[in-house]
Parts: sequence; C-alpha cells; structure tokens
Amino acid sequence: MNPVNYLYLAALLFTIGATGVLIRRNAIVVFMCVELMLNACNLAFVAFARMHGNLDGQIIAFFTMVVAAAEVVVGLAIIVSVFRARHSASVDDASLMKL
Amino acid sequence: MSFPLLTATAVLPALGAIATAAVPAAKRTAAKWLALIVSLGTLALAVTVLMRFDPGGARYQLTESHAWIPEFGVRYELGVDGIAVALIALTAVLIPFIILAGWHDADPLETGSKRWRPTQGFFALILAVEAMVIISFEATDVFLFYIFFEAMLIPMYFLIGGFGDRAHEHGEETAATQRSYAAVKFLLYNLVGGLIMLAAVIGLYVVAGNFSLTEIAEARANGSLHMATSTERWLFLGFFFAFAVKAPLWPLHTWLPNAMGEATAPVAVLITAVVDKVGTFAMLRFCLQLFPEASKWATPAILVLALISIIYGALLAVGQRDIKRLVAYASISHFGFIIMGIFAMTSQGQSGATLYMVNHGISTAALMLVAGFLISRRGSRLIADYGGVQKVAPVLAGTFLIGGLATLSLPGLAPFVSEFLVLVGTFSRYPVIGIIATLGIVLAALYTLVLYQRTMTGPVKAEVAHMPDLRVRELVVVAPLVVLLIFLGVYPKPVTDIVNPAVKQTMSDVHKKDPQPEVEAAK
Amino acid sequence: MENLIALLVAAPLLGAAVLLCGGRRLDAVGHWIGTAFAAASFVLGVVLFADMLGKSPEHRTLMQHLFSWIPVEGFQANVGFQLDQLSMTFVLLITGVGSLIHVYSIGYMEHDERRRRFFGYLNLFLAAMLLLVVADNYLLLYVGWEGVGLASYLLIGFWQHKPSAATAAKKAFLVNRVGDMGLSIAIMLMFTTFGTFAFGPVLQSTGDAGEGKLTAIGLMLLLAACGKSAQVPLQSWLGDAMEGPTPVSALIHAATMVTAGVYLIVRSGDIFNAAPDAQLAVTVVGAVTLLFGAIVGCAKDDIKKALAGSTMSQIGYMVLAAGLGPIGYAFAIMHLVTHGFFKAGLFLGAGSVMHGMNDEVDMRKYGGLRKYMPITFVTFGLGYLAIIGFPGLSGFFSKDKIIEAAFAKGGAEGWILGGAALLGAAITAFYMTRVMLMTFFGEKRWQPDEHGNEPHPHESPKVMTIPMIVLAVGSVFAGAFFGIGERFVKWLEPVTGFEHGHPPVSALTVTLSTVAVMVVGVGFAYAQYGRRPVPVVAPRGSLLTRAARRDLLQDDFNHVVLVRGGEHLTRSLVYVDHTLVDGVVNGTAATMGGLSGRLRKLQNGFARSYAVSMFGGAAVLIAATLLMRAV
Amino acid sequence: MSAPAVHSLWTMAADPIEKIQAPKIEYGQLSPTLIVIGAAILGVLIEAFVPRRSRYYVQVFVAIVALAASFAAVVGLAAGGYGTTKAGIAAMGAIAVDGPALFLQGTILLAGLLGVFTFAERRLDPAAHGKRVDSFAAQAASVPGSDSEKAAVKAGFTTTEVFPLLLFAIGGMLIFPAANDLLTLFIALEVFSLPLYLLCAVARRKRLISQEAAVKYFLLGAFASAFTLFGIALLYGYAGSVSYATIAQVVDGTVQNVSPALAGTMGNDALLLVGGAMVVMGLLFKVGAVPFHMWTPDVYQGAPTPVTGFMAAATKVAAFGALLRLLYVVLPGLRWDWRPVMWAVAIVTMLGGAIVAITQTDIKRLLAYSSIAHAGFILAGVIATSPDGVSSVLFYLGAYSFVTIGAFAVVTLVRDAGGEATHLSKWAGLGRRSPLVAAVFAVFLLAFAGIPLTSGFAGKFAVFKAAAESGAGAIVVIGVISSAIAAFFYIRVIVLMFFSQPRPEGPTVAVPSPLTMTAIGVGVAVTLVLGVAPQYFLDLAGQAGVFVR
Repeated sequence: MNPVNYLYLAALLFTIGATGVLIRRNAIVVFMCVELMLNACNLAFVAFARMHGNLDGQIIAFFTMVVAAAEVVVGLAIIVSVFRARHSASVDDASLMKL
Repeated sequence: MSFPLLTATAVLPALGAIATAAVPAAKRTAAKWLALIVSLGTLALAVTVLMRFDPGGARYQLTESHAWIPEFGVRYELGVDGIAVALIALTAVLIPFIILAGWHDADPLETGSKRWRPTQGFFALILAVEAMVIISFEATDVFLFYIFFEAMLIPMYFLIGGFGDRAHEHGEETAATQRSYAAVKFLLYNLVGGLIMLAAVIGLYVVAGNFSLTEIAEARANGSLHMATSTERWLFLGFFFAFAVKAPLWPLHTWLPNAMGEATAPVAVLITAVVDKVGTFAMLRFCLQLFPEASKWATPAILVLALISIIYGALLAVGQRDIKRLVAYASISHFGFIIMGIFAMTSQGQSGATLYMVNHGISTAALMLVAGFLISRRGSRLIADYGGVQKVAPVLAGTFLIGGLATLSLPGLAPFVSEFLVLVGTFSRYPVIGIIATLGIVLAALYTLVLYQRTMTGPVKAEVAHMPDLRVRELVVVAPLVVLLIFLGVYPKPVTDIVNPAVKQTMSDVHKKDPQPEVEAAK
Repeated sequence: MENLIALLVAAPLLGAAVLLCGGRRLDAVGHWIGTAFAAASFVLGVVLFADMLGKSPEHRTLMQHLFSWIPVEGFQANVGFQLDQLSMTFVLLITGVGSLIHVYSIGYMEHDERRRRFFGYLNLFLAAMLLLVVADNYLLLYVGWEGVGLASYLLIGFWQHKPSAATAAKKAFLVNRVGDMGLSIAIMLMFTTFGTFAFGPVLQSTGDAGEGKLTAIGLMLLLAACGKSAQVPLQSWLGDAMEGPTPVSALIHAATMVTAGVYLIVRSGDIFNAAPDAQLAVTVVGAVTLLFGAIVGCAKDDIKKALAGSTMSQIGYMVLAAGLGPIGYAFAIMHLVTHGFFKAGLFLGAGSVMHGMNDEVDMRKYGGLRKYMPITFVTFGLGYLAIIGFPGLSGFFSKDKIIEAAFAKGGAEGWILGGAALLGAAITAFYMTRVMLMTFFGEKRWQPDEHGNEPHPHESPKVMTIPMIVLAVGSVFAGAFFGIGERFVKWLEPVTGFEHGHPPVSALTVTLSTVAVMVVGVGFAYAQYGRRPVPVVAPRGSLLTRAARRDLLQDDFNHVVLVRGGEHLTRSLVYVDHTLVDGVVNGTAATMGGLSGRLRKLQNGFARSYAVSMFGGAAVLIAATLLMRAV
Repeated sequence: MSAPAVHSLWTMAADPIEKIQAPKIEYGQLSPTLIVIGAAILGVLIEAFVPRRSRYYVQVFVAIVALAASFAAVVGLAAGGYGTTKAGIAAMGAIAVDGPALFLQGTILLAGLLGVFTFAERRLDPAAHGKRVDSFAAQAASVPGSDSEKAAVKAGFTTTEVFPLLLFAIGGMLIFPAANDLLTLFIALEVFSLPLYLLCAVARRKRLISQEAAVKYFLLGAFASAFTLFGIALLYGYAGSVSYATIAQVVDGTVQNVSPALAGTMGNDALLLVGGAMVVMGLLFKVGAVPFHMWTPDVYQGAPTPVTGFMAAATKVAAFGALLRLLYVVLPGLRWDWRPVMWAVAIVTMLGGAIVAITQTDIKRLLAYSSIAHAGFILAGVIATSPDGVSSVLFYLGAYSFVTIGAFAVVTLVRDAGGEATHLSKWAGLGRRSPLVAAVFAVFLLAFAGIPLTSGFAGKFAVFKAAAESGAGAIVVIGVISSAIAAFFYIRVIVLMFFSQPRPEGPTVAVPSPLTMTAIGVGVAVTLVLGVAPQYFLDLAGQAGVFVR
C-alpha cells in the first residue's frame, strides 16, 4: 500500500484535531484534540521514517509521546485548578481579560 | 590636542543641569543662582569661541573629532562656521535672560511630596536644552546632530507641559489640560518630523557609508559620491520635513501657537528664539550642503510655502485675542522670512536669514518677556483684559513698544537689517515673491500696533490701575536686550563679517551666483 | 566741516536719549534741555550754511562717509551724509521752524505732566528728519523716513488716554507703512538695476537703465511720497493726525515731515526726468490732491482739520510742481519753504486760539476773537494773506510760479494742470477766508461747556507769541526774498537743474488771473460768512458739503473695503487654521484612535477565537509561501 | 563540520555490531545549560527535603549561584573563542555552540538573574500574618478564596517551586537558540514552555485571571507546538533528517536523491515549504508576532508581574534566536520564498501592535502590545538576511530585554489595596508623588519609544540600518511611521504621570528590597549605557553575528 496514504491519514487526523480545538468548548476536550494533533504528527513521523528507511522518525515519535505526557501533567493541573475555582471547564468562560 | 572648547561649551550647561537638579528641595534659591551662574559661565565660553573664531580662516574651526560608534560610522565631530558661531552666541546670550525672567515661574504652588522639586527641575531642564541646542549647532556629524536634535524634545516637552502661567484665565484645571495638550502636540509633531528624518538619515548612510558632514559634502562636491536624482530628492525631503516642522513652516506650524501660548513666557522664548533656530540652521547647514541639487529642485515650492507662512502668520496674528499666541503667529511669519532668505539662494538672502535668526531671537525675547511680565501682573493672556497700562507702568509700556517696533522691523532696530536683506535677496531672484512678501511689513505694523493700542493706551482699566512698573530684575532682563536691538540695528557689521564667509561657502556648495545688476549685465 | 553734519543729526538724537531715559528727575528742566538741543542743531545748520555760501555753487556739496553699515557681498549699505543746497534748505527749515516750535511748546504744553517726554519725542523727530534729508543713500533715507513716521506716531498719540488719539496715531503709521512699502520696493529695484542705492551712482547712471525699470522705480517712489505727504490716495491719515498737540501739527504735519515726499521726488529728479510716465503720474496725483484737500478744507468746522485740508492741498501744489521736472523742482521747494513758514504760523495761531478757548476746536464756537487776542489775530492774518497768495506776500510768489510752470508743461496736460492749479487757488482763498472770518470776525458764539465754565479768551504768553511773530515775518518776506531775481532758483540749480518754462500765455496773464481768482474766492467766502451770522450748529449742507465733511467718503471706503474686509479675512483664516490645518492632524489622530478601538474588539477574550486567528494565520502563511514559489 | 548525526548511529544499529560506540558529549561547551538544569533538579530535591521555612532562602541562593555560574561559563566560552574561531557543533550535532548561541545565552542568563531577583522580592506585598510574602500564591493548588487558601496563607506557605520552574524554563531557553536539529528545537520549546504555563498560574493576587492566563497560554501554546511538530515532521519527510545541516544541504541540492523510491518525499518542495512555514509559525507564536500574538496581552496581564517581565524578555530572546538560526542556517536557500512573507508579517506586527496599544487602559496590556510592536521591529532586522542583520537583532534583543524587565519591575512597585495598581488612571500624578520612580519609568518608556540617548534608539537604528542596507527601504519607512504611532501612547503615560493631578485615592509606591532595586537599577544603567556608548556591545553582537553550520 502506498505509504503516502499514511501521510494523508496523518494530515486528516491533524486537521480533525485542529478543528476540534477551534470548535469545542470544554477545555479537556480541546486539550484532547491537541493530543490528537500530536499523534497525527507521530503517524507522519513513523510513516516518513519508514519511507526514508532510517529510524529517526520513530525515535522522535517516542520523544513526542513523552512531551505529550508532560503536557498532560501540566495541562490537567492548570485546567483542574481552573475548574475548581469556577466550577466550569468551558474555555469560553475564561474570558475575564479582553480588549 | 588643544582644550576641547566646543565640547566644554556644551558640557558645562549639561553638568550644570545635573547639579541644579540635585539641589535639595528646600534650597530653591540656591538652585536658581546655580543655574544663572552656569549659564553665565557658558556665555563666557561662547564668547571665547567667538574670540577664537577667525572669519577669514578655514570653513570649520575649533574642530574636534573622536571615534564614537564605528559600527554605525558615527564620529563625535564638532566644528563651527560663522553661522554656527553666531547662533551659539545668541543661545548663550539669551539663556541667562530666560533664567532671570523665569526666576519665580517655577516656585511650587502646592507642596507635593518632599521630593517634588519643580524649581530645580525647571532650571535644570532649561540648562539641558541649552546644552543640547549648542551641541547640535556644533555637530558636523549628521548622526550626532540628529541625536541631539531629537533628544532636546524631551526637556522641552517637560518645560512646556510641566510649567504654565500663574493664575490662568480659565482656572488651573483647564490650564493643566491645555498645557499637556500643547506639550503632546509639540512632541508628536517634532517626533514625527524627527522619525521621518531618521529614515532619511539611514538612507544617507546607505548611500554615503558614513555620517561626516564634511566628508560627504566634500565627496558630493568633487563628484566622487554620486546620488541618483530621485534618491537625493527623497533624502532631502526627509531632512527638510523635520526642519520645517521645527522651524515651523506653514502648514506644519499649528503646534507653535499652542506651545507658546501655554508655556510660560521664558519657555516660549526658549522655544521660538533658541530651539526653533536649530531647524532653520539645519536647513542651511545640512539640506543645502548635502543635497544641493535637490535643494534647488525644491526651491520654488519652498519659497511659496515660506511666502504663505509670512502672510498667513501675520494675518492670523492680527486675528488673535491672546497676547502670547499673537507673538507665536508673528514668529511663524518671521520664520517664513528666514526660510525664504535661505532658499532665495543669494548671499543677501542667506546672510540676511542668518542675521534674521539672531535678531528674531533677540526681538522676540524682548517682546515676549515683557509680555510675560505684563501677564504675570494681571494674570491673564487676553488682550481685551488690558488697557491704559502705559499710564500706570510707562517703562513697561515703553519696553513693550520697543519690542513691538523691533517685531515690525523698524529701521534703526536690528530686525530691519535682516528683513531688508532677505527681501532684497529674494527680490533680486524672484521679484514677484519679493514684492508680495513686502506686504508682510504692513501686516506686521498692523498686528503690533493693534496689540500696543489695545493693551497700553486708552482709558486705564480698573484691574490694571495698580499695576507696578518693571522691577529691577525685570529691567536687568529687558534693558540689555533693547541695547542689543539698537546696537545691531545701527552696526550689524560684526555679525555680518562673521557670517558672510560661511554664506559664500554655502553659495558655492549649491553652485549659485548672485544675479548681476541690470546695468552691469548690459555692459 | 563734514563732521558737523554728523553732529547736526546727533545733537537732537542725544537730546531725545537724555530726555527719554532721564526719568522723572528731569521733568523740571526737560523742556529747556530739548529746546537747547534743537537750537544747537539750528546753530550748526547756520554754520554749515555760512560755510556753504563761502564756496562756489558747483563745489558746495559736502560728503561724509561715517561707517560701513550693512556689508554683504554686492549689497553695500553705508552710513554716510550728503549736504548740498537742497539738503541745506531743509536743514535750515527743519531746525529753524523746529526750534521756534520747541519754544512755543514750552508755553503750550506747560500744564502737561508728561512735557519732558513730549520734548523728547520732538527731538527724536528732528533727528530723524535731519537724517532723512542729509542721508547720502536711499536706505539711510529710509531709516529717517520711518524714523519721522515713528516720531509722528508717538506725537499724534501723545495723549494716549484718548482712544481717538491712539487710533489716529495707529492709522497714520499704517498708511505710512503702505507708502514705505513703495520706498523699500523702489530700493530693491534700484539694487537689482544699478547694484547700488546711493544717490550719486544711481542718479548718474540712470542713462544706462531701461525706461521701464525707471518708471517702476519712479512710481514706487511716488507711492512712498503719497504716504508721507498725505497725497491721494494715501491722504486719509492727515486729518485724524490733528489729534496730536497743535505744535506737532504745526511742525510735523504742516511744515516739515509731510513735505518729505516732495523732497524724495525732487531728490530723485534724474530718475523722473528719464521716466515721463512716472512724471505724469506725479503731476496727476498733485493736481487731484490739491483740489481734494481744498474741497475738504472748505467743509471742516474744526479749525485744525480745515488747516490740515489746506496743508494737503498746498503739498498737492508742490507735488504737482515736482512732477513738472526741471521747470518745477525749484518752485516746488520754494513753495515748500514759504509754506513751512505761513502754515506753521497758522497752526501756531490756531493753537494759541485753542489755548485761549479751553482747547475748543470748533470754529462755529469762535467768532470775534480779534478783540481778545490781537497778536494772534495779526500773525494769523499775515499767514492767511500769505497762503491765499496776496500779492507781495510769500505765498504769492511761490504759488504763482507753480501755476505758471503748470501751464508751461504745454499741450492739453498743461491746460488741465494749470486750470486745476488756478481753481485750487480760488478755493484756497475761499476756505482760508472762511476760517479767518469764522474765527476772528463776527459775533462771539461761544457758550459755557457742559461743566458750565465759560471760556475766557486771552492772549497767549510771550513764549508762544514770539515764535508766531517770527514766522509771520517769514511768511511776509520770504517769498519776495526768494522770488525776486530768482535767487532761490539759482541757489538750487546745481542740484535740481532748472529750465525756464514757457507758458502758452504770458506770465503776466497767469499772474493776473491768479490774483483774480483769489479775489473771487475771497468774495464768495465773505458773501457767505462775512455778511450773515454763522450758525453755531452746522447746517445740513449740500451733498458735496456733506461728502467733504467726511473727507469725500474716502475714509468710509477704507473702512468698508479694507477694515471690514480685513476683519472678515482674518477671522475666517483663524477659523481655517483651527479647523482645517489643525483639523487634519487631529483628524489623523482621531482615526488612529478609532482604528485602534475597532481592532481592539478582535481581542475578545475567547481563547478559541485566538486559536482561529492562529489557524488562519498559519493557513495564510503556508498559502503565501507556496504562492511565492508558484510565481 | 557536517553532522555525523546521532541518527546515523541508530540506523547502524539495524545491522549486527560488535560494540556500542558511546556518543561524544562536549560537557565543557554545554556547561551553561547543564549547570542550570542541574540546579533546577537540585531545586526539586530541595522542595522535597528542605524544611519549609528555609526553602525560600535555599532556593534563591541555589538559583542565583547557578545562574551566575552558568553566566560565568558562557563568558568563559566566549572568551575561549568558542563564539568565533572555535565555534562548532556539540553533542553529536544536537547543539550548536557559536557566537549567536553564546550571546543569546548570556542575555537570557542575565535576564533570568534579574528575573530571580524580582521573583524573590518579599517587601512589596503587606506581610500576611506577620510573615513576608512574595507575589506568588501561598498554595497554588488551593481554590481562590477557599478555606484551604486562607489556612495556607495563615501558615505562611509560599510557592517556592517557582524557582526550580524558572530554572527549568531558563534551561530550555538556553538550548532553544542553540538547538541544531529540529528535535532538540522541539524539546527545548516544550522544556521552557511548560514551566512558564505553570508560572503564569500561581499569582498571589487576582488568582482568577492568573489561572485564566495560564489556561489560554497553555492551550494556545500546545496548539502552536502541535503545528511546529507537524512542520518538523514534514521537514523530516522532505530531508530524511532533522539535522539543520542535512536539511540545508538538501535544500541547496548538494545531497542528491539516494533512491528513486524517495522521489515522492525527498526534495519535494511542497513538504519543505509547508513544513518550514509551520515551524516558523510556531516560533512566531512564541515571539508574539501578528497574527499569532493574541495570547500576549491576556497572558502578560494575568501572569504575576515578575513572571511577565521575565517571560517578555527571555522568551523573545530565545525564540528570536531560534528563528534566526532556522532562517539563516536551514532555510537560506529558500530566502526568496520566505522573505516576502516575513516582510508582510513584520509590517502587520509593527503597525498592529502600535495601533492597538493606543487605546489600552491597563499598563501591563499596554506593555504587552508594545512588546508586539517591538517584535515587528526585530523582524525587520531578521529579514535583512545579512550578518549585520543578525548582529543588529542580537543587539536589539539584549537592549530590549533589560528595558522590559526594568519596566515590569517598576510596575510591581505601584500598588493599592488590591495589589498592583495596573489601571492607567491610577498612575495619574505619579510624578508628583514619587518623582524618582516616575522618572525611571519615563526612561524605560522613552527607551521603548526609541528616543536618542537610550538603548531603544541604538537598537532601532541598528535594525533599520540593516534592513535599509538589505534594500528593504519600505520596511524602514513603515517602521518609522509605526514608531511614531507608538510614541503616542508612551507619551500618554508620561503625560499621565507628570502632568495630571494626583488622585486622592491614588496608589502608593512601595519601597522595594535591594533585589528589585538591583533589577531596576541594572535596567536603567544598561538602557543609558547602551544609548550613549553602544559601541562595545555592538562589537560583541557584531562578532557574534555568524552562525556555524
């Protein structure tokens, strides 16, 4: 199967994730969409690694997962603290600062 | 390595400014005296410069040159020609009078925090301005000049915005708002001008590779530095715009009436008699030398603008109800004459213009400072609030009249010489413009005499009935100015002798010769 | 000898400086100091005169170079003096009459607490006027020219507490400034044409210059002369100038300053000789003014204004003569001098009358004063006879010559100008007789003023009468002295040149007709004011009379056209400056603010919309990059 | 030195081998980073083991020592010629040690040092229950206004974790501009971003907006880094490697396609362009360039002011460093593709920042927008694509970071009952109440406005000059115009401080401890010195103007 299709899939996932970030209100969901985008990247990396026949991409994928994990830690911490303060996880509620 | 006289002339007031600012809040009077002494010291140095300067000698004298920012090709280069010397002298002469005239202008009304020291600030700022003005007269490096041309805005800005007339006809609150409006207007106008000039300065660097006025002018002269016509014109416009804002030239003038109206009289004098001169001076020194061709190209347009300034400024002066704004518009008219003289490209015009800068400085100082004394007595700037002052304060009225007569350039007083030179210089190249400009002298008579009549003559108004005549301090300020006006009116030769060689140089920079009289031409 | 010229000018200048800077401590003696300095310059003048008589007519000119004034490349202005017969004449007139009037003022200004300053101004005037006539180049002349203007401004407005005085002073200065504009333009033209503006070089090289240029110069000089000498169309200020103290009117606005215009034209004779059109213009101005002034003089009830009108008209004669070229110059100056005597005398007389009448100026409130102030009556009467050209008195000689010369111009012009001059003579006789009758003859018509204190007419003190007597003597004999044997003409000829005019009719006819019209004029006046009592309240009068009372509406014209128009112009300009010029800038600032406010709205606080902008931005970025490659 | 990259090591690992050859690490040249990160880890341990009351002192001590030592190391390296002659690639091609890297690391470290000072300030907030407190929450985890928070305050807790977090962030920033392959770039990005997200959330006062700032920053930041990562992926796909050198070679076409199998990807310009654009976009987000700037105002306003100051200064430095390296080392071959785009970005950034700032009413937001405008000016230098451009940008960054930290430090001083009084109206008449503070702030504002004799002018001039020389005259003119617009709002603040009557209920100016004083003092000193005699630093930046490949 043409490896390029994997790339298309990755791009598709990435776009879905981005769209999710743009349209979903719940901070958690938005965050999950970001994770989705990261995973799309991982797919792309792996696909490219296979095409180039070197392991760089695969290694990077691991790095990405670690980074994603770290982001989860930080992100959830922030989101949860906001949730506890406002009893709402909606990004749109967090709009005290504007203009 | 001789004693850096020029640097000293600029550094002394700078240090004086710092010292004055450092005087503790309680020692208000000490600060005043310190400032006065420093300004007198500067005057002494300026006189030394005058003495050491040899009109017949090299174009730039007492030069100093040190590396400063090689990265930008910037050098610390100082040097004075006749024009600069004359203007430095003017500055150094006027500042002590300005300080003396503003003796009580900055005494704090309400006591703010213990650290709030308006008086110290006021005089420190004046000295700072003096330092910057002097160094921009001395700088022969475009970048160096630009730095101080711009930097002097800041102290001026605080002087305008921070200190206003005592009792203001509309009350302190509005006064404050008007002041800050005037200050901001002043700063923004000049900043925009300066920034546009910055673009041109950078452009000049890109073209010329350094900032040394002498080198670039040299290279332009012997053709080793070629500029595309369009480039030269753009750069010229960039420079000229900044100077025209500063000068100010119609239609970039509207900041001046606000600034002069709201500022105290001494500061107003500082603006129009000292700081604005940097603009006209720079036209002579930078525009003509760096961009001779473009200057000639722009001459017609500039002359027309100058002509408009002359007539327009005078007409608006007639229409003013506020003494200080009237003087401001009169100054606009006079700056029109100066610029016209510069760009008439005749030796009469340019010598006249330089002389005009000096004379206008003195005459405006005389008129404005006396007006300031008058205003401080009555607490109003409105002409309508006065009348019959001549009866109660004859000396004040007399000096005011002399200042006015100088403003309408009465023969026998200094401004006449310069104004006539400018007119002749312009007329001999552009007769029509010259004739129209002559209308200016009628209008000048109109606004001056109307002002005098409304304020000084007629039945004595009740509010001015007990107005004291000039005090000793005020006489000390005015008398020397009057003497100067008369002396330079009868015997301007000392100044012209210094200026003429420099003007001859400039004329050769722009490759212009005076038009020949018809009779010789016929032969 | 030369150095005396500088002293001549310096003496009164010093006097002015002393008096004006001296302060109150000089109040007691100020008037004596002033008079002393004036007298000193008169003595100097006499000494120089004597010296001059000692030389042969061709070598009488004294030159003195003092110092280089404004040296700029081609433009070399010097402070230097030139004293020739023409200047000499003026020097004597100015210092002589000036000194007399100083003396007179001692009495006249006795009760004014600012007398010291008054004398200071008078001295200042003398200095400026002397500078004007002894300068050796036009620019220095210009200095004197404006200097006398300043002095006249200060003196007209001497009683500043009166708004009318202040206004009159301002008006005088402004109208003069218009004239000065002409002078400065003339100087510029000279500079561009001859490369100099010193009398000698300019006047000698008129031959090399094009006639067009010379005509232009001539017209500009004429404009200047009109301003200073109150000639139509710049005459409007002279009437108001009477607001000044009477000695001022006598000295400045009758005898000396107002004649400066004539001096200028005669001095520039060579230019006019080479520019016939300019000359014609001069004669026209002169003729028009002499009629204008005369008509105005007929209608005024204010004695000083009547005399002012007469002054205008007499100067009209001089200008007319000056416009006639070499045939007229000498007579212009001659009439100028005689006029200096009798007109000054008349004004001093008027002053003396006012002095006795609580400063009442309305002739309708005089009448029968001859009984109360005999000396004034006699001196005034002699001056009267002189001005109407009563045979044998000075006015007769000078005026008659001018009329003759006018006819001698020849052709239609000659007839028109001559006719105008004759008519003028008649009217002169009429209005002067009117003044005479209304003031000194008939019944007393004065009543107590609103404060109830009735004037007690009395003769003035000696200090005032003596100058009047002296001037009266001058006005009687000067003409004969000058005229018989063409003494005056010979004296001036080396400077102004002279040709004998040849009128189409014999000189005798001209003289006789002059006398005839004079008699007619007197007769009319007597019929109207001598035979029947003069109403205290002026009758409405004919249209012409009413127009004449208002200076033939010339002021109204100025008011409507210049003043009103000017006010509107300035007001609208102030508006424009505020709304348009300033508005543009404030407008840009405002638009910036508005733009900023609108862009601010994008920052709506919603993280997702931020994300949208980022996403969009990224899309644009990518698209642009690809596009760059594509193109 | 072309990269015998780590990755080739991995690829070799595919076939059987006798012995594993250990990777070669130049510890000396990496010492600045290592010191800081080590100190950060140490900080974590301190949090775990040192008793609460003495943590603060130990943390501050460790942080300051570490940063100072690291800075010393940077100076040492620079003196050792590693910035110029001995510049090279370290850590098997992962990190470049060259002029720009060292210059920027030095700047970041100094900024960090001043940052630590402002972090450690404990005199400004009124003492809670007799205990000195800094501007960080007593217990970040506790709900604002809850009992647990009150208890924490009463107990005198303070969030001393901020110091290790700061150190981690600095560590990341040190790597960021030195990163020599895209992976390191990404990791560094995350390493310094994540701590900053947290730091934004831990303000003591106004905690709600603080947390909101954190959320926004975090979500948008993660969003942006996702883009970056995808861009990296595409570049990797294009070049078959993430090492800058290799990519550059492929771009220049010096490496020919190995096998036709790779024709689809290797050397496919679409991948290159799109990938490059996305990576650049991630960096533009960090520098706050329009249209990726929208997080800036909110985050700057919400975050604790010391954090804002540090972030505004250091992040910009690091991000621009990385951007420069990317554009100058990886994509010079694409100059003609990205320059026009960057032109556009620079222009809209300059104008946008300046215009929107006019109508701001909160001093912190105002400074945020001004920082956006400045990002635009710096971009003008970036697109000069000449060594002059690089050095001008370096100089500008150095000058700018000190002004920024100083300015925000002053903001921390002006306080009223509700903490810092950041609304402009409250600053009215400050000049009368405390002339000195107002004067200092005025100096910073004038520097922002680029008035001569301040560092701002020297920087602006350098950047514009470089741009003009590279033929970007239009950029210069627009830059000049926008700085005229910008001048307007700086002046507005000065007017407010000096020419308006003080409000009776106006804020007080707290007297800070020597820490903040030092921060402000250094800020002023550098501003004036760089304004009057910039030559030395210009030389420094000039020597540092060359990237190693």
